[in-house]
Amino acid sequence: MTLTPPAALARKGFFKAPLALFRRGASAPRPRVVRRLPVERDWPVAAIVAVQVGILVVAIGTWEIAADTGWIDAFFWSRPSAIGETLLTFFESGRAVSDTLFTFRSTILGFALGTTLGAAFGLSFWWSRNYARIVQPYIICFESLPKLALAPLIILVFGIGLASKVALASALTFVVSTLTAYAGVKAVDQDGERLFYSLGATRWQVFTKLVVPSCVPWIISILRVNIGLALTGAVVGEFIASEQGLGRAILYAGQTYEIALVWVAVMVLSVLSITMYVAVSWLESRLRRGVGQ
Amino acid sequence: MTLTPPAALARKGFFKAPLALFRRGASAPRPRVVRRLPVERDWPVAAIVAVQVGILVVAIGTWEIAADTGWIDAFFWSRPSAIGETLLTFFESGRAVSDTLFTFRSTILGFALGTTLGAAFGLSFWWSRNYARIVQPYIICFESLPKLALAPLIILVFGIGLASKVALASALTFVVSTLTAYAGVKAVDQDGERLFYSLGATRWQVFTKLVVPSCVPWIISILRVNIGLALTGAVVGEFIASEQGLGRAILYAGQTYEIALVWVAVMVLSVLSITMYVAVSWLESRLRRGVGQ
Amino acid sequence: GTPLVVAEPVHSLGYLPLYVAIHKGFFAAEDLEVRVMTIDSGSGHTNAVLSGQAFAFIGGPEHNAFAKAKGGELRAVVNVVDRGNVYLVAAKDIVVKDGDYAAALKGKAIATGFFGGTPNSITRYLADKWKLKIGTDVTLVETANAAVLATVKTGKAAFGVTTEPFLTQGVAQGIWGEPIYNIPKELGPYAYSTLNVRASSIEKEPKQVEGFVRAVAKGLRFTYEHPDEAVEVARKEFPTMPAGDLKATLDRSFKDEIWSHDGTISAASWSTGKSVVMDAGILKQDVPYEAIIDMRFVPGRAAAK
Amino acid sequence: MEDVSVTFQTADGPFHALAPVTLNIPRGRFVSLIGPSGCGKSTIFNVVAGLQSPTRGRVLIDGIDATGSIGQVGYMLQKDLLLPWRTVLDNVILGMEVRGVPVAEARDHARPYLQRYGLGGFENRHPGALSGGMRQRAALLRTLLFDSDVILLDEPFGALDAQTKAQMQEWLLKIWTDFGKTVVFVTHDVEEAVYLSDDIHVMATRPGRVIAHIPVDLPRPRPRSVVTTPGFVALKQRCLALLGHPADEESEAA
Amino acid sequence: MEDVSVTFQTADGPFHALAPVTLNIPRGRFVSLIGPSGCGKSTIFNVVAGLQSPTRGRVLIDGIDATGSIGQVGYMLQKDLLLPWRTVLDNVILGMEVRGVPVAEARDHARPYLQRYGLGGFENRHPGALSGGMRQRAALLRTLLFDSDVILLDEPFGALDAQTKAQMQEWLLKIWTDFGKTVVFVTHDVEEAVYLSDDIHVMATRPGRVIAHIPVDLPRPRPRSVVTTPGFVALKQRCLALLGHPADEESEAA
Ligand SMILES: Nc1ncnc2c1ncn2[C@@H]1O[C@H](COP(=O)(O)OP(=O)(O)OP(=O)(O)O)[C@@H](O)[C@H]1O
Ligand SMILES: Nc1ncnc2c1ncn2[C@@H]1O[C@H](COP(=O)(O)OP(=O)(O)OP(=O)(O)O)[C@@H](O)[C@H]1O
Ligand SMILES: [Mg+2]
Ligand SMILES: [Mg+2]
Repeated sequence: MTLTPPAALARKGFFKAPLALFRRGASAPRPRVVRRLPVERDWPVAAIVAVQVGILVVAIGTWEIAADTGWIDAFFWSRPSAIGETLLTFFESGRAVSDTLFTFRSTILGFALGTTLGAAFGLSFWWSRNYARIVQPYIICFESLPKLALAPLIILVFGIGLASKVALASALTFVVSTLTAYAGVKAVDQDGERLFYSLGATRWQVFTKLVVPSCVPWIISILRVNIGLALTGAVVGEFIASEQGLGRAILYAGQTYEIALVWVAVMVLSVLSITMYVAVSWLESRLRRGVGQ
Repeated sequence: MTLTPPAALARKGFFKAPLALFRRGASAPRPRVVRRLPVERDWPVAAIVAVQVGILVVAIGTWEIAADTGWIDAFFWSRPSAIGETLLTFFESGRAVSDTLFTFRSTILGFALGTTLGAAFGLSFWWSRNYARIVQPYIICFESLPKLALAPLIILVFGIGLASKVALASALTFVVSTLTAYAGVKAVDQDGERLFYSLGATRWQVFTKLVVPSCVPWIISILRVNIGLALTGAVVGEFIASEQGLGRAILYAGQTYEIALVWVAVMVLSVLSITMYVAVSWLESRLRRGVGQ
Repeated sequence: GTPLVVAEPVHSLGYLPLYVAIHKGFFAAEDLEVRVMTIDSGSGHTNAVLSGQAFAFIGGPEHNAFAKAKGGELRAVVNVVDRGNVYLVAAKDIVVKDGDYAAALKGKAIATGFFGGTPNSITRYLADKWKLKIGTDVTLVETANAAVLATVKTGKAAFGVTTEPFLTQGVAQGIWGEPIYNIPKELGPYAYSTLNVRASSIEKEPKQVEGFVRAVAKGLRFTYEHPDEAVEVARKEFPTMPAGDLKATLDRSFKDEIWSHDGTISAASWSTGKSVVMDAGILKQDVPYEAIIDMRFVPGRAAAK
Repeated sequence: MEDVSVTFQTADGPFHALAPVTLNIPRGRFVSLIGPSGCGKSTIFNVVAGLQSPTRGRVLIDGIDATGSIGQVGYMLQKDLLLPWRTVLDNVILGMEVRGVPVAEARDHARPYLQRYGLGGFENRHPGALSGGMRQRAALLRTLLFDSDVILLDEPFGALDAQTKAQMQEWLLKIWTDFGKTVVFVTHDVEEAVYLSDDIHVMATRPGRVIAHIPVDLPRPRPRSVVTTPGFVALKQRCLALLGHPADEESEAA
Repeated sequence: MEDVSVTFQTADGPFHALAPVTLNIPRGRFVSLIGPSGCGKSTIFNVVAGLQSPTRGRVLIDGIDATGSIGQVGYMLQKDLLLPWRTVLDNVILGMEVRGVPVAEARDHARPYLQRYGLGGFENRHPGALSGGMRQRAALLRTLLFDSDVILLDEPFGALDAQTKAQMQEWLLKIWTDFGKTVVFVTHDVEEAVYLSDDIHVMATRPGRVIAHIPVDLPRPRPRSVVTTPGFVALKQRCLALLGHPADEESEAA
């Protein structure tokens, strides 16, 4: 087939058929349905909160009633009223505060340590591609390994005190921070580096003035994930060996059938984690504003 | 001060001072150092692998020698030779294969289940902003909660068989998948939606033809993370209750102080996790190519 | 029929007669298939039985008492370990003069298991017996059983209350010497590890329970009669345990006669166990023997009646 | 053929993005909208396409009220918005697919157009493999094959380099001649507007409004060299003057 | 003042991105490079800035061999590359900071320039708050305050809309007049090249090479209206012809 300019083809009537098809498409076989743009109106905050509270109330109510009627075995599951009483006792006995503080302390220390060291390690990969390539498989190995499997060894090394909990919390946060910071390093704008080098910058200048600041948003983005991981590490550390802490409370409660206490400890843990989550979110938004992003 | 066009100012000699400063800057006070662009040559793959193996060999050698000389307490740390023997026994006794397969099975099931359900849940948020806002705090709560704290309850619900391990593995992967898919949903190009609506599309069409495909890369990106989480879940599930599996081997070894066996189980676990990691990475690159990205 | 699951809190040489009964086909002879599952989360093994997922668990009958307090009905049907299978050890340099344990322990720290576990309760029981007030006179370092070794080794505690195989390992490593207080010997019969089933199992499936108990009793007898073959079974169950540790542990167990000979739980046995947990404050109210122990299937008894 | 009459104020606070604006666009014409950034050109398009509801006023298409209804006109946004996971062919048939035409039929229908309009051989490639010009062509074909009588183009060539842009202009004119649709075109490039259009509407900002209607009476087809003819230059100068463009005076910085 | 002589082939396989190219750029001139995409304009800049080592050939600045040495010339890449975490002021002093000037001193030095070149009041804002034109101005100031005698500008106004572009051109000319530096300018817009330059070098592709040197002898200062004078139009046409631009003939699609 020889190439004919399409305009010429059209003039020759060659396009009649497809054009006709166009017309047809517009009319009979698929009538055009007139639709309006789907628009969802945002509910006011009060309505949202009301629904959320409502869901909670209904869930708790159902649980209590189900426990009353025996549909749920309160022996295994406990019941809201019993949990409420236990919660009171837990706070009155003064354990609540000391346990929470203990868990909070290991969490925060592990969080800070793991995030800082991990981020620094991840940033160090910028300095040499070969170094990064050599170290990478070891990191992947450590990442994909369930760190909790190392728990028995951690006690050996770090003892049964605060250090072991902090170590577990750090171990969990370290790798994630490393990988994220490394992803940040890989995403550093090549043209930015070129700009710096065109100005005659040294590698150290490029690192401090370009690489570190551009990785800050990446490191910030990991804070929220790390808070959960650090908490897990601290709690598991307490499972293994501890004199106090919420993890120990859960372990103890499990051993003596105090299911209500398990729930209470889990609840306090949730409140703790949400508090930290909110704090980190706030920090995050502050930091992000700080770098003008 | 009245505004004078700068060009006029320059002509009036107003700029003499700063221009003089420019000149000075170029000469005396900060002599311009002539630098070359720092360039790193990539090593050949063989060299990289050689260094990696070298590091391993040196580390193992040092360990063995340190254990011999008593610098490291072999009782707490075991030693490479003892670990080697235990590895052999572990494989000869036939436990190795069945344990690995058992752990592998719960991991894969939990991985598939958690990722699929989580992604579907995350995608569902596209349908209604209000629904997303209502559900969000619950998800955050569940995310930041150490799922392991729920271990005592998990047996009650899912029993002591495969289901409890799969449930833990799914629980760990579910939230991450949900949040990632939701992040994908939020990143869906608004203009893409406008394009679809300008064509008169229904919401279902926008969902299947735009939202789901554009979230696929997000969901793929989570696979690698999830494999580690699913493995953690399965292992912890075996910590809680199990007849076999690598987690049980670690638990047993920790309970009876067979440090060499801890190392062996951790090693087998690493190999398993790296194998899955590589498989998922391969799958990821295939999928990415599939969507042309 | 379907396999019977026996939940164990830890895979331990202490349960050797149970493994012997499995390996020697005593359950098979009763037409039962028994599988052992490790369940290590607090009351997990008890819950597994209560919720019907496991047929029996091996552990102290005090768990039946705890469950009873919350409305769960469990019965100990056969005894396995009839001695308080824990030992008080001391760091190498410590000597106890004239059996005056109170003086030796005063002002020191004792490493023991978690609160709620039996080693912990026995420690509290002993402290009480020796009139030592916990917190003021002695400090308890409560930790995972395996970590007692590390705690004593690192000098964080001068004494330890520990179980096998840690005792043997600690001796071999020179972390501590031979036990300074042999609890199995000193406390005498102690319902330490019994096999416990749901009360409803006894009512609904008495034949099954009977066969199960008979097989366990056979395992107990076989263990004492053929120690060499029992050791062989142990080796199969614990393939990675260093042979020396395994032998030393079993030697001590045979020497201290920790296992019940016929499976009977005596009244004295339970009263020791009960006073330990009540002293520790874990069991809040007295539970009579009959409420949690049912010996009707133990062969010797049945014959006697 | 078409009578778009729009009068509205957007609802974002008391901000009047568009003062009442009335535009009348006859069937089959090539009409350009030019104006400074933020004068509401894209807003007009959104209203016509039904993606934004006007605070007041109506949109009439073929004399029928089409205010707020979607799927009535072809709208090509400034970005090409090709879906990266679809092949070029499947991108082009998107409009038909959404309307419910079976995929196989839509593909058969679209294939000859790809062939004829310079995308032959790329049907089964993904958009990532296309150059900027080819991407714009695919996006334009998608808009055309949606088969509406009116096509709105929002700065389709803004991101192209000068040479590609010239090629695309020729191509657009050819398509327009072939299909005979009504085209409304937004651009920042005055030369482009004059070269392509039958009519130019000049807009001003704060509030957005149409300040002039300039018919372009240059004969078609127009050779490239038309840009240097006095008639063309005069039209261009007039548009630039209306836009308040610095024409001769030394402009002040900032 | 400056004598750049470049002869090289890039090392990417047997691909000759640049055939031996020799350019001689006299001190203080405003020189433009134009040419089709991929002809090696950016590559030349990279070589001159020391970011890419030539396979063969040398770069001479002020007669001294500067091949492969960085920090000798001011180089403004096509993207503005303002660091989003720095204020506008701190972005502008980057070059001085890298050279070791104390930050406080550099800031004091830079502040009056920001004031004078239309960024007054934005010193402590972050680049995100600037319009495209202001960002380009900040990037250009950064390059100027780096205080090198030679400035390379790679399509600095490519991404701006037509009106802003015209403003920026005036501004660049003023800066150039004030500072008296040597400027090498890359653009795709022929009109821009002719309007701004003293000399135009036209390049061709495969392999990249200079095919013509066109001196622009229009008197300065040039009013905007110069674009319609016959002299200007003739130069523009000549450049377009050299670029193989479709001038009059109907260009074929695809
Ligand atoms: N959703 C919105 N909320 C608030 N203001 C808006 C919104 N959409 C548009 N505007 C404002 O309306 C005005 C007109 O916007 P529009 O996008 O129509 O301008 P435009 O002429 O297309 O500009 P450009 O040439 O830059 O594309 C702008 O000032 C813009 O800031
Ligand atoms: N690092 C590289 N590896 C391989 N090829 C390259 C590399 N850098 C540039 N090229 C090739 O060299 C040629 C010249 O590229 P260059 O960026 O200099 O072109 P240009 O004239 O600046 O184009 P444009 O106008 O699009 O910016 C191109 O064909 C490009 O593909
Ligand atoms: Mg617009
Ligand atoms: Mg370039």
